[in-house]
Parts: sequence; C-alpha cells; structure tokens
Amino acid sequence: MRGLGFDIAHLLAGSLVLVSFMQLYQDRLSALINTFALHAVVLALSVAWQAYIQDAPHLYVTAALALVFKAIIIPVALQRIIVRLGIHREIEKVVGVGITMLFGMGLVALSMVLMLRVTAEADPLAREDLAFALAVVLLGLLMMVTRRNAVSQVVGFMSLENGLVLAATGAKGMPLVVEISVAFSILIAFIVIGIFLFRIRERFDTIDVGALDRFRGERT
Amino acid sequence: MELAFNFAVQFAQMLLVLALAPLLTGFVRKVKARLLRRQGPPLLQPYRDLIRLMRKEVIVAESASWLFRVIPYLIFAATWVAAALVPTFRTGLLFSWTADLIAIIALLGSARFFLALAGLDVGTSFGGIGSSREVMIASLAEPAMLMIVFTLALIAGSTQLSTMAGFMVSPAVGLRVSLGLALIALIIVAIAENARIPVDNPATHLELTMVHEAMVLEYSGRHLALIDLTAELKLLLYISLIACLFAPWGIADKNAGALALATGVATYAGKLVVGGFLLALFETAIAKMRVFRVPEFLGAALMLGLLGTLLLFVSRSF
Amino acid sequence: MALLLLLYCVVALLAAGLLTIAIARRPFARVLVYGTSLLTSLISLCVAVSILLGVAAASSLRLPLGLPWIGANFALDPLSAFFLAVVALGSAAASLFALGYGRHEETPERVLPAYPLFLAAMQLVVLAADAFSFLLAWEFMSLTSWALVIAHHRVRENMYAGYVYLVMASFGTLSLLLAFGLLAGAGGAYGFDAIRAANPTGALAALVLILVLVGAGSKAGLVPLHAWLPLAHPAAPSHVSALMSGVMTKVAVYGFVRIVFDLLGPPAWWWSVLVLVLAGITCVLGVLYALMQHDLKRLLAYHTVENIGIIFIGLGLALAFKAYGMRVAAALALTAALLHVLNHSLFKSLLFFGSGAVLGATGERDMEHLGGLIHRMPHTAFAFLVGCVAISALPPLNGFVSEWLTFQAILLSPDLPSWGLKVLVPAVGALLALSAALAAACFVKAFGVTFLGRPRTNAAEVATETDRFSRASMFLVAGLCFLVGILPGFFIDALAPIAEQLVGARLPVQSTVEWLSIVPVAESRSSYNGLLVFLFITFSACLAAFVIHRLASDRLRRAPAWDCGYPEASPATQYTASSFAQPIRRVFGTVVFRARERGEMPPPGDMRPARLVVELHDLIWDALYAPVARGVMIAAERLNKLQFLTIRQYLSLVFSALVLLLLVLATWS
Amino acid sequence: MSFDAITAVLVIPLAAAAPGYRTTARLNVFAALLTCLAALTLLFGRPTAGAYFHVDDLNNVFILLTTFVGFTTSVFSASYIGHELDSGRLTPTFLRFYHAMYQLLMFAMNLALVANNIGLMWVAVELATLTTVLMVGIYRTHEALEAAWKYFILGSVGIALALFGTILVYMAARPVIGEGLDAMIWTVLVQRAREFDPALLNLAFVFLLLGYGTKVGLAPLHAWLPDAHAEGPTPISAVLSGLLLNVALYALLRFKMLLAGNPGALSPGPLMVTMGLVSLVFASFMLYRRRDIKRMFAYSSIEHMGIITFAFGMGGPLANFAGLLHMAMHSLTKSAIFFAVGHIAHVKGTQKIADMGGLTETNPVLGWGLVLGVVAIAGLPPLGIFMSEFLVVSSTFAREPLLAIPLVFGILLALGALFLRLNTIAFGEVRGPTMSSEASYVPMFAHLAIVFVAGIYLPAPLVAWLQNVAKLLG
Repeated sequence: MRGLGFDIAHLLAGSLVLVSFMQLYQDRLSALINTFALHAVVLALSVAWQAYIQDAPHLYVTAALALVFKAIIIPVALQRIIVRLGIHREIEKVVGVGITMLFGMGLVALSMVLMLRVTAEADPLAREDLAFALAVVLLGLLMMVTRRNAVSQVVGFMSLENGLVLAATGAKGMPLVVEISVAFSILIAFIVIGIFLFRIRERFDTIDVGALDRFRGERT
Repeated sequence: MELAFNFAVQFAQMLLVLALAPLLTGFVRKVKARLLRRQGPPLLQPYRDLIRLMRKEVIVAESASWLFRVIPYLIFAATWVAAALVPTFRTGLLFSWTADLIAIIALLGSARFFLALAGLDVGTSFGGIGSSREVMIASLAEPAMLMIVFTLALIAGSTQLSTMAGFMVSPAVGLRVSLGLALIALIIVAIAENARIPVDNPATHLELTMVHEAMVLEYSGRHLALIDLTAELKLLLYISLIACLFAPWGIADKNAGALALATGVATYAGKLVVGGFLLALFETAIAKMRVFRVPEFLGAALMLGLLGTLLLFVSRSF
Repeated sequence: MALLLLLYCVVALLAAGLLTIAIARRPFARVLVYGTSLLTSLISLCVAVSILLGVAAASSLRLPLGLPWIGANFALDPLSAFFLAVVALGSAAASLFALGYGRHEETPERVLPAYPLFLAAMQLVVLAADAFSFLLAWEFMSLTSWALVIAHHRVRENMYAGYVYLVMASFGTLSLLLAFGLLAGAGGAYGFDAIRAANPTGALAALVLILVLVGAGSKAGLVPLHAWLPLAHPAAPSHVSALMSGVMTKVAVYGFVRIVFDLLGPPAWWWSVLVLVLAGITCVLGVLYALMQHDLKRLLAYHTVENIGIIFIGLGLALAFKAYGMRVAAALALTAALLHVLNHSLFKSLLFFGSGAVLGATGERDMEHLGGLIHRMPHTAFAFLVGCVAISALPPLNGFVSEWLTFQAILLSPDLPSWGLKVLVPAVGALLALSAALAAACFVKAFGVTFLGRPRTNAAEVATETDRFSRASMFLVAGLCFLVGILPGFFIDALAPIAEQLVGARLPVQSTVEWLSIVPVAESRSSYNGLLVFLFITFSACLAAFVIHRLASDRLRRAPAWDCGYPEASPATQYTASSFAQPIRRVFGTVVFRARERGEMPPPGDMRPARLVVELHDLIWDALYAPVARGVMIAAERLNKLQFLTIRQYLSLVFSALVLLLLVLATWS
Repeated sequence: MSFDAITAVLVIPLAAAAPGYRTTARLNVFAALLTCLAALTLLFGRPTAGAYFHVDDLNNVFILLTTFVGFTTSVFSASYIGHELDSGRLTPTFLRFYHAMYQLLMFAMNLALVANNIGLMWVAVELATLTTVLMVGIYRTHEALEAAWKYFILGSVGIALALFGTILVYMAARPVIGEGLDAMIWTVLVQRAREFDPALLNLAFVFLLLGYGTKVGLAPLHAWLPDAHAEGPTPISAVLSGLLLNVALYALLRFKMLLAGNPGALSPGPLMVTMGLVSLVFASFMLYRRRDIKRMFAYSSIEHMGIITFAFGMGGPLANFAGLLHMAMHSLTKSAIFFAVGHIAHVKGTQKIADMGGLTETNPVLGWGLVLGVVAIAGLPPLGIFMSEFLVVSSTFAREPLLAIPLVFGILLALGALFLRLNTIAFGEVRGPTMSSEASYVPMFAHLAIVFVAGIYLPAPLVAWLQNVAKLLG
C-alpha cells in the first residue's frame, strides 16, 4: 500500500510536470486555456490522492477547490474574456518552442538536483513531490517569461500557483492556513486580474503587455 | 670699546661700498671703451652724473602715484643694506647675523619687486614691457641663485656669509666639482641680475629688447640718480659676493688688527679691479641675445645649481 | 574651564545661525550675526592663545552627544589650540570686515544664517577628539561653506562651483572615514585616545596615510585634488572666500597633522617622499595656474594651492626627520610649516579682503577692467600691497620668515641617511625657490594691474574708498603680518609646545636671543633678524631722502608721461594682466598648459582688428576629472535602458536571478 | 493589557477600514493616531509569544516606526488628498476607497510585523502588496494603470516565490518539530533551527530572498518600485518607501536569523551583501538620468534599501545597529522628502524636474525643506543618516576593505546625482508656475526634526534597545 501510494502520488506529480510541458508547447490561446484546465484537473487528482494517503480530509477541500475554480470556472471565464475581447488566437512567443522545451528540461533537471541534495530522512514522498512541485513552479515562471500575451501570462502564473499547491499538499500535515491563503491569493489574483483586464480593455483595446510600454514614464 | 670698534667697521663698510660703487661702474665702462679702442668717459664720470641728476628737478607723470616717488628710496635702502652685509674686507661684521645669504638675496628680491611695480605705476607700454621681462628673468634667476646657495651652504654647513667665507679659506674645502658649477652659475646669475650683456644692455634706450632701462623710463632727477646708484651698488655687491665666496683670500677675520684690515682693504680693491676687468672683457666679447633666449641662459644656471647640489653627495669623497 | 568656554562660544554661534534664519532680511541681522561672530571669535582667540602660552592648562571633555557609546569628545591641546587661534583670528578679521562689507550683499538671507554655522563647524573640527565628532564637524563645515558658495545661486558658475565643491568634499570625507575605519578597527574604538593607544603601524598605517593624504589633501587643495578650490573660493562672498582660503584650508592641514603626526604610529621614511613630491608639484603648479589668471579672486585662490604646497613641504620634511629620529630638525620643519599656516591665513585673508573691497567698489573681479585704484582707494591699496609683499616672501614681512625657516630645514637634509631623500629634498627646494620667485612675479602683476597704472574702465574710474570697518580689519591684519615679520621669535616660541607634543623636541628659545633675531640651529649656521632689517631699511631710506632733499634739490613738477616720446592717451595701451604674464607663459606655459597663441590677421583692406587668441588647457582636469565624469555619464546612459523594459523582460530578470541562485545552490557544497 | 495593545494595533485599522467607503480623512487620521498610541503602549508591557502573535525588541522597533509614520502620513494625506479632489484627479468615491485601503494597508503591515506564524506573516505581506497595487492604480491614468499592472504581476510572482520558500521552511521544520502548527511558529523554529535540514533551508532562503526581496525592491527585482512610486498618490509613495519596504525587509531578517541558527546552512550574509551592493550602485547610476522627481527619489529608496541590506548582510553588532538606525532614519527622511515632493507637485503642477527651478526663491520654506531632506538623504551631517553611514562604512572597511570600496563609490555617486538635480530644482533661475499648496508642512518638518536630533543625540534607552536588537540579529 505504502509503495503503491507512493507510486501513484509520484505518477500524478510527474504528469503535472508533463502537462506543464504541454502548456509550453501550445501556441493557441484557447488551446492553452484548455491545457491549463487539464493541469488543474491533474492537480486536483494528486491533491485528492495526497488527502487519501495522508488521510487528511481537509485536503479534499483543497482538491475540490482546485477542481472547481481552476479546472472549470477560470478556464471558462478566460475563454469568455478572450472571446469578448476578440483578441487574435495566435500567441506571440518570444523564443521558439524547441528552445523553450530544452530550457524547461534544464529547469526540471535543476530542480531534481536541488532536491536530491536534501537528506533523505525527510520522507521520500515529500522529497519527490517537492522536486516536481519545484519543476512546475519553474516551468510556470518560464511560461510567463516566454509569452507576450497577458492572458497566457496569467495562465502561466496560475500553473505556477498549482505548483505551490502541489508542494503545500505534499508537505504532510501543513496547517489549513496555507490552503486558505493559497485559495485566498488565487481568488484575489483572479479578481484583480479581472479588474485589470477590464480596465485595460477600456483603455487599450488590447491586453498585449507590449502595448502598455508606450505609456511608461520618462519616455519623452 | 670692542663694540664701538665693530660698529665703526660696519659703518665704514657701508660708506665704503657706497663710495666705491660708482667708481667700479666707471672703471668697467672705461675698460670696455679701451677694449673698443675708444677714449671712453673718465673714471669719475658716474659721480658727476649722479650729482648732476640730483640737482635737476624731478618730473613726475600725472598718472604716477605716491608709490612711484617712494620706490627709489626703498630699493636704494634695500640694496644698500644688502651690500653692507656682504663681507668685503673683513668677515664677522657687527650685523652680519642680521641676514644670512638667503635673506640678502631676498632683500634684492624686494628691491626688484618694487622696481617692477614702479615700471607699471605710470601706466605706459614701455614700463609694462620692462616689468614683465624683469620678473620673467627674476623668476629664473632667483631659484638659480638659491640653488647656488644650497650648494655652498651644504658644503660650508651654513648660510652665514662670514662662516662661509671662513670655511672657504680653510683647508677643509677641497677642490669640488660642485664649486665649479656653482661659480659658473653664480656668474650667469650675476650678469642677469645686473642687466649686463648678453641679457640686457645697460647702455641703450629705445631698444625693444631692453629690460631694466624700460622699467625706469619715466624716472628723472634725483629719483633716477638713486636708481642708478642702486644698480651700481648691486653690481658691486655681486662682485664682492663672488669674491667673498670664491676668492676669500686676504679677507680679514673678526679679531684682526689694523694691518690685517689694511691688507683686507687692499686685496678687496684688487678683487674689484679684476672682477670689473673680467666683466668688461666678457661684455665686449659677446653680443646681446634675444629676450626669449634668456630663459635658456638662466635655465642653464638653474640646472648647474641643482646639479651642483646633487653632485655634492657624489663628490663628498674627494 | 577653558574648553567649556569655547564650547559656549560655539553654541552661541550655532544659536545665532539658527536664529538668523528667521530674521535674515532685517537690517540689524547683519550687525547681530557679524557682531556675535566677532565677539565669540575674540573670546576663543584669547582662550587659545592662553593655552599656547601655558597660562591655561590643556583639558578634555565628554558630552553625551554624537555616537552613543563614545559620546562627543572634545580636547584642547597645544596643537588644537594653535589651529583654533588661527581659525578664531581669521574669523574675527572676516567678521569685522563683513560688518561693513556685508552691506553690499543683495541676498543676505542666504549668507547670514550659514556664516556663523560655518565658523562654529571649523572650531568644532579643531576641538573634536573622536572620529565621529571630527568627521561630523568636518563635513558640516563643507556643507555650510557650500551653502555660502552658492549664496548667489543665480550665477550659473557658482552653482557649478558649488556642485564640484560638494562632491569633492564628500569624496574627501569618505576617504577620511575609511581612514578612521582602519584606525578604529572592527570594534569601533573611535576615540582619539583609543586610536593613539592602538598605535597602528606597518601597511595599515601606510594605507591610512594615503587615505588621509587624499582626504585632507582634497580639502586643503593638494594637486591633483585642487580642482574645486579655484572654482569655489572665488564664488563665495569675499569675506567667506577669505575664510575658506585662509582658514578652512588650514583646518584641513590640521586634520592631516592630527592624524599623521599624532594618531598614527612612527612614520616610515617613504611617507615623506610621497608628501614631498605632491607638495613640490602643488606649489609650482599652483603659482603657474595663478599667473595665467586675470580674475583677481581666482588668482588668489590658486595661490592658496601654492601656499598649501609650501606648508606640506614643511610637513613632509618633518615626517622625514621624524622617521629618522632627528628630533630637532623635525621640530624646525614642523615649526616652519605651522608658522606658514599662521602667515598664510593672515595675508591670504588680507588679500581677499582687498579683492572684496575692490569688488564692492567697482563690481569687478577681472583685473583687465581695473587699474589706477591706488589713487581712489589709497588705504585698500596700501593694505593690499602689504599683503602682496608678505605673500611674495619678501623681507621684512612674515611670508619670508616661514619660507626662510623651510629653507633652513631643507638645508639640514644631507644628514638624512636615505639617499632617496638626500637627492629629493634639494630638488623640492628648487621647486620651492621657483614658486617663491614666480609668486613675486604674480603679485607684481596682481597689484600693478589692479591698483597701478591708469583706470581701464569707467567702473575703476569712479571707484571710491571702502567703508571703515573693512579698512580697520585690513589694517589690523596687515599690522599682524608686519608684526610676525619683524618679531618672529615670539611666535616660534609659542609653537614650541606643539613641536614637543608631536616630534618630541623643540627649537631653542628665540625670544631671549640678543637683538631678537631668530637662530633656528646655531648662529654660526644661520640667523635672521627681521626687526633690524626693517630698521636698517627705514633708516637708510630716510637718510637718503634727508640728504638728497637737503643737499640736492627737492623740486618736483607734474607732466604728462614721457614714454619715450610717444605718449599714448588711451589706457588700453597699458600692459594687461595677460600681456604681463606673456613672457612667463612662453617659458613655462607651453609645457604645463599646452598654451598656444594664434594671431588672426585680417586680409589687407579688411577693417576688422587683428586678434591674438591664447588657448590654455588644464591638463589635470582633462586627464583626471573629465574622464571620470564622462564614464559616469556613459554608464548611466547605458543602464538607463533598464528603465524602459517590458514587464516580461523584467520578469525574465527575476527569473534569471532565481535560476542563477538555484544554480549557485546546486553547485555550492 | 498588552495583548490588547496588539489587538488594538490590528483592530483599529480594520475597524476604520470596515466602514470602508464612508471613511473620511478625519477618521483616517484619528484611527492612525490611535494605532500609534496603542503601539506606544507596547513599550511598557509585552505579551508572551502566542501561536499567532508575538512582540519582541526587533519587531517592536518596526511597529513603532510603522505606526508613527503611518500617522504622520495620514495627517499629510488628509490635507493633501483634498487638493486632488479639487484638481479633479480623484472622485469622492475613489477618495473613500483610498482611505479604506489606507487603513487596510496599515492593518496588513502591522499584522505582518506582529505575526509569529510565518504563514500568517506571508498572508499579511501579500495583503499589504495587493492593497498598495490598488492604490497605485487609483488615478486610472495610462501610466498609473501600467505601473499598477507591472507592480501586480511582479508582486504576485514575488508572492508565489515567498510562499514556496515558506512551504520549504515548513518541510525543513516538520521532521524535527513534528507536523502541525508548531512547525510554522517562528519562536519555536528559531529555537530548533540547528537541527533542520540545511539543504532545504538554503533552498527556502533563496526563494524567500527573491520573494520578499521583490518587495524590498532589491535590484534586479526592483522594476515595480520606481513606477509605483511615481504614478501613485504621493502619500502612498511615502508609505511605500517609508514602511512597506521595511516590512518586507523585516520578514527577510526573520528568516536570516533562522538560517544563522543553523550551522550547516549557507550563511545568508554574502547573498544579502551582494544584492545590497548591486542595488546601491545600480540605483545610484539610475539616479543620473531621471526626469521625474518622484521616480528619482524612488530610485534613491532602492539605493538606501541596498545600503540597509548590505549592513544586515555584514552582520555584527556595529553593522546591525547601523542597519537598524539607517532604516529608521531612511523611513523618516524619505517620507519627509515625499511630503515635500507632494507640495512641489502641487506648486508646480508637474512632476517633471525640467519644469521646476529656483524653488528656494519662490517658496523658501518648501525649497529649503527639500534641500534639508536631500542633504539628509545624501548622508550629510548633522542629520541622522550620516551617523548610520559613518558606522556602516567604517566598520565595513575595518573588516572587509574590498567591500567598502563599492559601498563608498555608490554613496558618492548617489550624492552627486541627487545634488545635480537639487541644483536645478531648488536653485538657479525660477522655472515653472508657482501655485499655492495648502497641504500642511507639519509632518515634513516633524520628521526632519527627529532626523536632525537623532543625528547628534540618541537617548541612552533607545541605544540600549537597538543594541539589544543588533545582538538578536547576530
């Protein structure tokens, strides 16, 4: 049971990393959002599994949270937004997919190396979990860096948050404070982002971050 | 008694230099004339000039200030005091410790300072030329002179002329390279300071290369007389300085009797004659140089002085 | 309790300054400020002198201010007493001068509050006995003087001068701060006593010396750190210029002496090489720069640079002698330097007062627009002349005495064991002699062009004599110059305790030598008697005058100038400052300033006048300061692009920082 | 009674924020004053550390500073913001929103300071960040929105990193302390720190350094700071520079102490020293090309944060003392400067340096106030920053001469830039219009007066306190 539980948790975490890579691969906004939904689903699964093997019922809440918010509401909302804004479906990448992928690989390797330095008496489950979480975080950040489009940056940011949740749930017995704060921050984040997208459309008719630079101070 | 005697000697020297100065100039002129196969003015001509000028009334430019009228007396006094402190026929004069060699040079410096001011006072172009060139020459001559002083002072271990003269006659002073260099440098400086050929020509006016004469162009009457007398005193001073430093033979020392004093006076007269003659010879031998060659001429003196100082540490041995 | 009294004076000054902020525009504010300054300065002067003469005892005091666990320590020993005397004397003279001169001030509210604060700061520097209070006062002194420099802030040059000044000053302070950091050590023992006890030596001490040379040197105006000085000193109101040039630079010298001679351990011989070389270059370059100027105040400022060089030559010699344990020689050199500190503070203040009086009377600083002022401002002219003679080191005035002593110290150099010094010191002597001669030339120019000749402009034509306060102050200082010149013995004796304190020996007592002449080493070696020289000159001058007027004629007639028969009416034909300096410029300038003369002769038939253009380059500025400024600007320009990145690029900055740190962590063991 | 102090410190702002949109400036000032007084009572009685809150010497310093500056700033903004209403930059709705947010911000910062639970601390810091985001964007101009957006994105990335670091700390603590709340209570953590797994701690610190470092504004994480300062309302710029940066730094310090307690972990000093120096020199260079007065002083804040971080990185009683002092002095001075800048912006109707000139002629009080502030911020005596810089530089040079060189270089560079601009703003010929500024000068000069006194006299108890804190910081 122990071994199996470990393997499944491992598998789920690993697949989360995989989905992150899929996100990096996407070049269409709607597809990207869908992939993010998948990402959230996988997260929800792994959190649920953690809840099961740690028999920590409060984690189910988190799982549900992830499922409902990140896998359903947010993607739908985002789809709505991009449709309403009628922004073009193409994602302006900064660097090509190939390079991004390679770089992602490097990041994953880095996170593995870092985690392996951790002495093993911290139980292996947590360790591996943490390694994957770190990888997901880094990949999310990478995505934010390599995309020009605000929506895709938001998506990247949220997959980064997913990594955090993974880590948090992986940390056995971590008090509820954290989950609440995670949800809380995501909520705030989303609301504020919503506000901003709204305002930005008001002002700029586009949410391409590049368009904002024109209005930076001291240019003239 | 002792003090009174010393005082008398000091006073005597003051009068002596004052009396001899015009004669020396006359002598130099005479010799020069003779070397040029001319009759030349009589020996006593300078005295006559001075007296004539003294009698004349002074004409002062309207733009001249009080300074213009004070300066002749000032520079005369300064030079006279300086001349009085250089041992001529007897060392260890009563007031010789009033000013050592550096101070004497500085006294001459003050005289020059004021004379240069006088050149600017009336506000004419010629005066300006004279002053600016004078200070340019001085700015090189003074350091050269001070380097010479360094050389000698480092040898004699003193800047007191009496002590130096005493040391120079003593056997302690060997033949030194530095001394030779210092002597040459001192002669160069003396020529420059006294506005002699080749640096300046004391006998001309209205020549754009002139320095000293241009400065005093506006002077007349008794002022001019004083200035001339000052120049003559200065010449005498330098010759007796050279004599006291490089040919101190026969000079009487502090506690010398009447006989020694007499010989001292005699040898001093001899030295003046020789010095004057050499000067005249030199002046007739070479030509006046352009003003902007002068710095090189004096720069050589400065270099020689510095070289002399530095070589001391090498030539200490022999 | 002498020290307490002094601190009360300082407090009074501070209070006056702060109070004046409110009432600066009122007419009585001027009297209040300068009156207070005058009074307090006189009190501190008395205290300082009484310490020097041994009437009052040295003392120290600790106040619960400043660095908490150190407190604000103040001490009054002979050294600080002497410099306090210099400061107080200068301040008193300047305040007296300003009582009258202050009337010309159009923006008093910018001058009056800062002035007493400036005085207080200078006194505090001299009194401070721990690193924090010292640097606090030091930098406060810079700050207040900066405020005074930019008092006339609408003039662009002044703002520029103030800017350069403040940056250089902070640079100096920071290097002093580093020096004290070394002295105090990681434990933070900032008290001077503690530092003295630590008695640093070896490489540490050498590093401290260099830092102090940079720090104090930049404030004193050692070449090549002098660049701010000729900009800032002339920019301030004249009485402040006098203080900055005459007094503040001396405070900088105090900083050097205090740290190098008192706090640091026994010196190494090569320190003196460093100091001597810098000092020699400084005094010659300073005077050469001065010769090229025709702005009267800037010329004076450059001469401050020169005199600082002379002072540092003395200090360098003292270091050399001290390093080899030649106590008496060290005492001689130190005394020479300190006496020159006093002398320079006197005649430089006097000269700046004079230039101030001229500025007030004509509104001109440019000598080429002046001339003939001796007729309209006779008193100012006379005082200024005294100053010129003094600064040109001519007997019987005071400048000569200190330079003579310096020469005597130089003449002791052959006894030094080190060959390097044996050869270096005479060379430095040559530089000193050169600078002395050039200084004389420069002041013939300064006085001759400004006061003699015929007025070149209408402003100079209608000038009137300055007010009585200014004159009183000028004559007072002139009298002091004269006094020090003819009775140097007493002042040398007053300096003896300092020599005792710093090099452990003193000069033989001078005031008891017969005829009051000074004999630094032995009478057979050298002696000088200013009093007799003066008496002789007056006597023989009067004698000559008497004889001639009696026996020959005393008739006098005024007539137009003769000028070789071509009298030219226009005053433009007179020699100007630049034409006066032309021969010297041709001798030295071509090398030092890469001076070029270009004659522009219009073609025949063209009515335009021919022009002679002289261009001079400040090589030090071009080589040292310009590149730094350019470098900073270029770097700022390059980095400025970082202000205009997109959010994504900023994110990638964060990202790369993260990855970098993680890599570090991954490779760290 | 003392627990009431903490709750008061927290509740009052919350209460003031609760009526939210009906909050007025007067209530704002009142609440801030009450908070400040409540904080003062902490001096007399301290609670024992609880699971969520605790007060020790360290955060007490910060609390006092925060509440005090918060109070003075509220006084300033009360008189300042009215003008914004007249000039039509703000609508009454936004004005009320502003005040509510202001109190919320105070609440969040105090919460972060008194929090004993690292999770809670994180939440508080983030809350503070988000409220300031909203306030920066409040003018809704292009620039304001852009600045807020940038701040938001960078800020929330910082949030994420910090949270990850916090989780890592918990992971490190769990095996030792056991699961549950205890493993997040700082007081417990710091006692058992030596038994934690060093590798995890190191990793955690990297994330915390970058996460909280973003809030501190260390280069290269500083990007949000200048624009946020420049585009937000001036009182907010004052609070940002004066307080929020400190709070973030405080969080960083807590974790530094944690690492310092563990022999196996890497010493956080070098990292902080490096980032401090980078920020210092970089910001000093950036100062030269600034055309917007508020942006310029924002960069100067980065510079000083660099110095403070450097000092704490150096460690040791002297440097830590200097760091604390410098932080307090900087908060007071910088907020005073921003008050002055607010006045100037009203007087001149612009923030462009090119359009201001000769201020000491047209508005002597304001002009000289600015000059005094710049003199203080440039580290010139007799004002407080001189003392702290004196200590930082001298102690550093005695220990690590090579580190002192860039430090001194940066300080000098910054001074040059500041006075270059000051010359054109405060002196020279008059440029730009001269309108009236009805905001009160009291807060500005109050701050400067404190800074001035602190520059020459520090009362003994305060010193003992700070020294104790310095010892605490190790």
